[in-house]
Amino acid sequence: MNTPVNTATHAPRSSSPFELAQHWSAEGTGPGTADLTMSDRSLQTARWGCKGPAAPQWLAERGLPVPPDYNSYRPLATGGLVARLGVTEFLIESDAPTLAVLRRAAMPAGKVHGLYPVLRQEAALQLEGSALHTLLRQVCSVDLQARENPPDAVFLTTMVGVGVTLLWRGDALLLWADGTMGSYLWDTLAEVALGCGSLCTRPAI
Amino acid sequence: MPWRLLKFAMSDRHPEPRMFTPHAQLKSSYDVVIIGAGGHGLASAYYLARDHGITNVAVIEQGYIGGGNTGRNTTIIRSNYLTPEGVKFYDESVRLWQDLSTDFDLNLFYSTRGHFTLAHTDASMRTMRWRAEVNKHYGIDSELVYPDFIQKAVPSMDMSCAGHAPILGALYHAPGAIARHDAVAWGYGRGADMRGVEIHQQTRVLDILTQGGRVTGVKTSRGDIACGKVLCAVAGSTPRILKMLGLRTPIYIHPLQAMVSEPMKQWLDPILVSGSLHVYISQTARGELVMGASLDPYELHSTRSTLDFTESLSAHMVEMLPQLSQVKVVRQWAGMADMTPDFAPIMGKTPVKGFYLDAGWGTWGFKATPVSGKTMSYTVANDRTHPLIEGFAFDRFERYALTGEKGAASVGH
Amino acid sequence: MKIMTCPINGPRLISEFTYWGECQTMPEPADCTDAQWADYVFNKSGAPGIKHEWWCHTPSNTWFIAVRDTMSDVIEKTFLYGQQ
Amino acid sequence: MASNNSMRLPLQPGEWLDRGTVLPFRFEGRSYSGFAGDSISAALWAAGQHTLGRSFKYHRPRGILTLANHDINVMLQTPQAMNIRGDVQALCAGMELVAVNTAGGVENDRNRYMGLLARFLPVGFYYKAFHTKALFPLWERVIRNFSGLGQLDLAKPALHTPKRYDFCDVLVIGAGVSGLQAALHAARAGAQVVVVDENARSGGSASYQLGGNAAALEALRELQNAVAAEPLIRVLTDTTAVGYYADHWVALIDAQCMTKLRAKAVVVASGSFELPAVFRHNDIPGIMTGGAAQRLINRYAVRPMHTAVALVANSEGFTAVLDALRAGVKVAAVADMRMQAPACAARDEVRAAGVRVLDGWAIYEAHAGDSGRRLTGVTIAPLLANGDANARAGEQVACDGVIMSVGYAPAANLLYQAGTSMGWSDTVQQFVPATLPAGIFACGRVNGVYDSAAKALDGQRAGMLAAAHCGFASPQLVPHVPEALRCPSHPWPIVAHPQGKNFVDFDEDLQLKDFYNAAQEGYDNIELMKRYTTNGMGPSQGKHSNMTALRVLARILGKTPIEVGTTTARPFYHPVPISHLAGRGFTPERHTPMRALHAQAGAVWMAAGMWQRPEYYAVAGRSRMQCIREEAMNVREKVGLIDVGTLGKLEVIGPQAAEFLERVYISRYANLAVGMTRYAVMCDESGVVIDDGVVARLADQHFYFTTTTSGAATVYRELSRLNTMWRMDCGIVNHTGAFAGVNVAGPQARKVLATLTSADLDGAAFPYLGVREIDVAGIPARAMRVGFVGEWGYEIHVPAEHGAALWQALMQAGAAFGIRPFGVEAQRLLRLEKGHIIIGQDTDGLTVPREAALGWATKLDKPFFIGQRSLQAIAKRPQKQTLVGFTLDIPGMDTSQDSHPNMPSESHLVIVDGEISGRITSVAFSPALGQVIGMAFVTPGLSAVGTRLPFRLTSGKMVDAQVVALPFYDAAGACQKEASA
Repeated sequence: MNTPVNTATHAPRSSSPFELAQHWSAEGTGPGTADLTMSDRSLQTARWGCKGPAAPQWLAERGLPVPPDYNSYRPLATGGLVARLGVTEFLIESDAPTLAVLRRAAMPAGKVHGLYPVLRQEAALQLEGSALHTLLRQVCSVDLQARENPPDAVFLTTMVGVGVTLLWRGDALLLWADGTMGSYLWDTLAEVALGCGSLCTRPAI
Repeated sequence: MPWRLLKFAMSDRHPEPRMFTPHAQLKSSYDVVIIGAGGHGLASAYYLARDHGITNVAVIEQGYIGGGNTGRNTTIIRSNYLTPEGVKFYDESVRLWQDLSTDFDLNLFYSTRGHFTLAHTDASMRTMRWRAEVNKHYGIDSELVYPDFIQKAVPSMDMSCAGHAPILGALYHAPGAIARHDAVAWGYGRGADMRGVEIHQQTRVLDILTQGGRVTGVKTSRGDIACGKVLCAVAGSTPRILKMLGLRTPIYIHPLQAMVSEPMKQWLDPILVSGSLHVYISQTARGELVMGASLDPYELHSTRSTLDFTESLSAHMVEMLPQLSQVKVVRQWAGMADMTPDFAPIMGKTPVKGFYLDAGWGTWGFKATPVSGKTMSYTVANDRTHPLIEGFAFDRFERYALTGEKGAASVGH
Repeated sequence: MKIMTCPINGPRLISEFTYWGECQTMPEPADCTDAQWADYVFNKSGAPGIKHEWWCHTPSNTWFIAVRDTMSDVIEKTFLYGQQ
Repeated sequence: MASNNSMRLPLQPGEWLDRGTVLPFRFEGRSYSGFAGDSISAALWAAGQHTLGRSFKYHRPRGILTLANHDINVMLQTPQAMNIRGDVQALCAGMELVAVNTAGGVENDRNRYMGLLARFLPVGFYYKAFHTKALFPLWERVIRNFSGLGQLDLAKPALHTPKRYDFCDVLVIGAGVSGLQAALHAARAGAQVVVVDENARSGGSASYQLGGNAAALEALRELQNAVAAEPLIRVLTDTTAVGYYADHWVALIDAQCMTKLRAKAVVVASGSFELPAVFRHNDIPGIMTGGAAQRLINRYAVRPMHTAVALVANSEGFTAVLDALRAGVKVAAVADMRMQAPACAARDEVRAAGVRVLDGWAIYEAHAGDSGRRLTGVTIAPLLANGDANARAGEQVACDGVIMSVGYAPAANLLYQAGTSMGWSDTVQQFVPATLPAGIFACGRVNGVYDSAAKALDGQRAGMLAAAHCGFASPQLVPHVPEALRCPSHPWPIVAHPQGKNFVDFDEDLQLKDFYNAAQEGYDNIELMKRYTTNGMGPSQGKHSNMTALRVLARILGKTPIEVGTTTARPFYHPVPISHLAGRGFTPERHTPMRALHAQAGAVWMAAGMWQRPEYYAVAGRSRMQCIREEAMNVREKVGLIDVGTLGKLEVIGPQAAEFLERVYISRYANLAVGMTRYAVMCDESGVVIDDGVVARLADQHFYFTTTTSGAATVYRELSRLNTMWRMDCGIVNHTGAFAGVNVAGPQARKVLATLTSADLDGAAFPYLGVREIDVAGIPARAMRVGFVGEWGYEIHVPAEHGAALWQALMQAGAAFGIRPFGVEAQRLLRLEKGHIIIGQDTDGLTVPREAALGWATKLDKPFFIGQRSLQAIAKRPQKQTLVGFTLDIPGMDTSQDSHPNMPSESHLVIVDGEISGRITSVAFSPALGQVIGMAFVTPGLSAVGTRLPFRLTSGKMVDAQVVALPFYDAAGACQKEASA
């Protein structure tokens, strides 16, 4: 009873549950030349989360870099990251095996006092390009490029009516939103982006 | 050319007498003090004097006549409510409305335009049918209509609302009307003034004096007044006044905003309300479009304007009426709505003897102006609750006897 | 648009927040009268003033207390429940 | 007839024209041409066209008045747009313009006779007549036909313009000398600065008020270059700041879009409105303000008139006269309303030029020829001590134009909106900021500073302080701005006349006497006067009339302007197109991961809040209702599959998880066995039913529970708040979007699932109401034995990314068993057959559990739950209504049809003895039972089984139903659970 429910690597997965795929490269411009490139990362990296008063300590004990500040993140050597959402909630992107270990350690829910596993099924996007500033000015009320923003900041805000989690990785903006809003968000951002210049949409590589 | 206007042509001096007599100071005592010279307060004064022969009355107003919600609402008049008590009450109001211009010999521009409450979901279709059935039961001209009927009335409307909220039908209320809001207060004010009622503007109530749980007078910024009866009709200021008496009610204050366009040639006959899109619109005799939406989301005792109000209202308006894109908005404003949990007013006697309340008017007070004056003047004059307002009693909440009007006020206009 | 400062997420447009209402203290259900309970359930201190209110930053589901002047709309301070 | 350009001047030093680009256009059917850079009014004036519009009420000919962006004498219509303001609207090639609100054209407007009726139309005339009940509708139609300006193109499609957010440290509103200086000094302190100006170019009055001296432009050019060279400054011209909102949030409007700019400090350098003087016939085309004449000359290179009479009360007036002289205008006389005008260079220059200047004189009245369309001359007369003119001592002077320069009102709209309290300055005779809110600064004319050197200093001061407010180094030395020595505004720029027609408000055709009469009628309060006279209610919102009206009222009341006070200045400062406010309009939509599969299966979508759900699956040749009934029957007879992924899916985890649920739901959960589920109803504090769902206990400290689709977000938020307050040892997780969910139900459901899982589905191993975590088609799943639709069924939840795969697997596995997807409508029918309520349909905003037959679920003896105390109080009171089931036989009903004349609908009423005694909440024809079934709220007296319920249909026809026991279908529940259970 109570085996962990989560992304099991052996399980069949539909190409993209968020139906972003059907719009890929609809506009045809190549990533190199486009003013804006929008990538679907939803299925490219494994994702898991947890929250609760015990979460920071518990993650630290498992050797993960716990961002000391609320709403900040730390990159992982493996290329993933640990994002601290608010006070005691964490979003972790890493390779499937690493996450499987964490998941097993956390399950069954309630086993670790004060730790609550969170199934992460977000639509995950990546935005980059010269027109990104113009796009953001139309869809986000937070000044993501303000002088005073720390480089490792995580933003929880809304975009075109959808709650989003945002952070900068270099010049690229990473974005997570509820998967059931994925196709709306993708379509809407693509539409706005096209008004800002040429657009390339693609699966993340 | 009506003869009345000939007077102006004939005489070199302006023939009109003063509408409101100025009073240098307050008397030391009155039979009744009415707080608030808005439509409700002045209507109550008018009927107290006209129907009950009580003329030793002072109406105390902190600002100017009709300067509160009377002059800030979007002037919609209808009676297609949901509950029996609501329907009977507003129906009487509409009956009174239709004769006011003649009673006052003042044109209120009472204009019957027809009122559509659009339904975009089957849930709201159920509510509209419910209202229609209750209305018809009490003889109100009100029916559930379908898209073809609506499209005929407003050919330029996008029935799919940009594909976001297709219109499934509407509650159509043929007697739905609009009127010149300021003039209502002026008419009642002049009528009361002519019958000896004193209207004191720029006079602020500082305290209400009581003795042994009964009203004895009112302390104002222009001196104290002795009186045995006080009627409070101050809408957004109600909680502030009640606090003086230590009375608690469920009334909470949220701003209600509206905006008006530049004048244009007439094209919109009926009044349109959409519950789901939270918008309503009508065209005035001057040709302006008056538009409103639902309440602001949090408590505020101020009439400040917000930009996001005009943004969401405009976005929804354009979905319904695409041609509005090119229309320009000249002005936005706000009023303070005194809301209740069951979307019905709180009227009549209170735990304090001699203190009568006419409040909880939220977004539906304008249309009730005449009947509130009628029923409150009766209640004050006889110290007996008028039958039409028994359902709106002060103590209904502690009795868990709320009225079921909530369903009718998807967007309360 | 008005700015509300979430104790965790910082200053944001007030449209990112959900207003709940004034903080109330619940009377002990067992030893209060029906009328006292109804007063708690329905009645409000509706007069303008400086009030402690529940607000939620919706994107992050962060509940906190805002001390706000309901006349001037000036937000004096915000803090997490229990931290003041 | 082609137009000349008779009034066009040779190249002017500061002109805005691109003479290389000629723009042909048409006005009222006649051809004209102008240059790129012309405004519409300027181009028409250059062509000698003087009647540019007709007034609102009397349809009097109108020309150029102020040319300052609020001049609504000229409101135009093109096939594309209405209410175009000709004064500053840039001319475009091929424009097809007509004046608004005329009958038969601007030259011979058939409505001009309205002017003759003026005597019959006193202030507030429409309150005074037309209201005989029988006749009003007729009058109203007449009035409605007269009213209104432009014609709205009803066929015009929606325009979707983007909206932008922007940010800066210091926003400067107004790019005149003081504004540019402010920007420069804020930027030099390190601030990021945005400067906006509604005009096509920066410079403000310095760019046209030249006093005949082109060299005056050099200083401005230097300033403009310095600003352009400053990297921290962005200058946005053709951009209007239309509204100030809380926390320095300012709406900027340009031709393309709205920008919502957040600043840390705002400098208001918005200048002033020049006010027309009030005298008889002051609206005849050719009579214009000094600013208008100077804009014509120095911006558009247009000679305003051939011969002018100037009416002045300030030195600005003399600069206008000098500009006019340089433009070749003959100035017949200058009437200076001041008794002793202070010395001033421009004035001396005018005298030196041999122009006749009369101190203490004014224009008494203007004279028109050509049926009011052309100014022929004015009568000037000496002023008496009381401000009236001594007409008898007057003389007539021929002229075709008048230059009025008698005073200004501050363009303080945004200052008022920001909450500035204004004071009155006798020195400059205008309102000036007394107390500015934090972060708001004012400079230049709006601050009462008129002399150019002082304006520059005032701008520097404001810019430095604004930067300091943003946290940049406080300036060592803030310049001192010298006190004003002269008064730019006349305290009484008004000349009474027995015959009136001396206009105060040009928008609304309001004459001086209207204000006296309004006051006489008792409207002697600035707000009442506005509302009664409609002063300031026109398109320009009183920008050229409010101050004059206030002066009139002050004189009537014997008060000072500050005592009289102003009306509230609200947004917008300038009209804003709804397209700009609306922007794109974002409407978020939610879809489950099975979206594409539903579409393939022919789903007809319905909105459920933000969600899009399949209402039913269309089948060729079948009506909507047939499809729904067949989907339902397929569940009863074989097996169906429905997407329930929109349900709220929450978890509560921790030692106090069970206790938490007991406090928020009305039933018990502490005693719920691990591996079992239980129905859950939620009430609010007043005991009203607000949500329901199913609670599943996955482990001792781990509960998984569902909420209604519409309730998910609010329930999660409120539970989070409660736990923040209660501090219980448990955590809540919202998995609504993270899990996909389906319900596979029907006699064959178990067989279908068996083919996909190794789990033991035997009734003993996996009993009714049980929950198990099993693999389905290799996907880890949470499966619940539920009975919502009344058949053997499993609700299966899997991570969203596997949702589509799960659906496909079940459809494939089910094919052999005749599986069909079913939609929301079929589910509503099936649950009705089982007598299950839907919150919000079978309950309303006041329903308490006992009324909705949920008394059994309510455990009033629990220690505590939300709503419990209220329900205890309510329990002592008589019940108002009860939800009952009913059946209704309609002989010979054609079930292939969606409806039947005798078929009642939801919300039809129960009428007993002429009283409303109930209401239908749900009703449908049940194919399984072959009759109409439903639920209704009825008064308790009607609730007994067997009671006759008379329903009134929309048609008024009465039909009788019978109260029956619930559920309608399979009362024993034999279909949904093993016999043993």
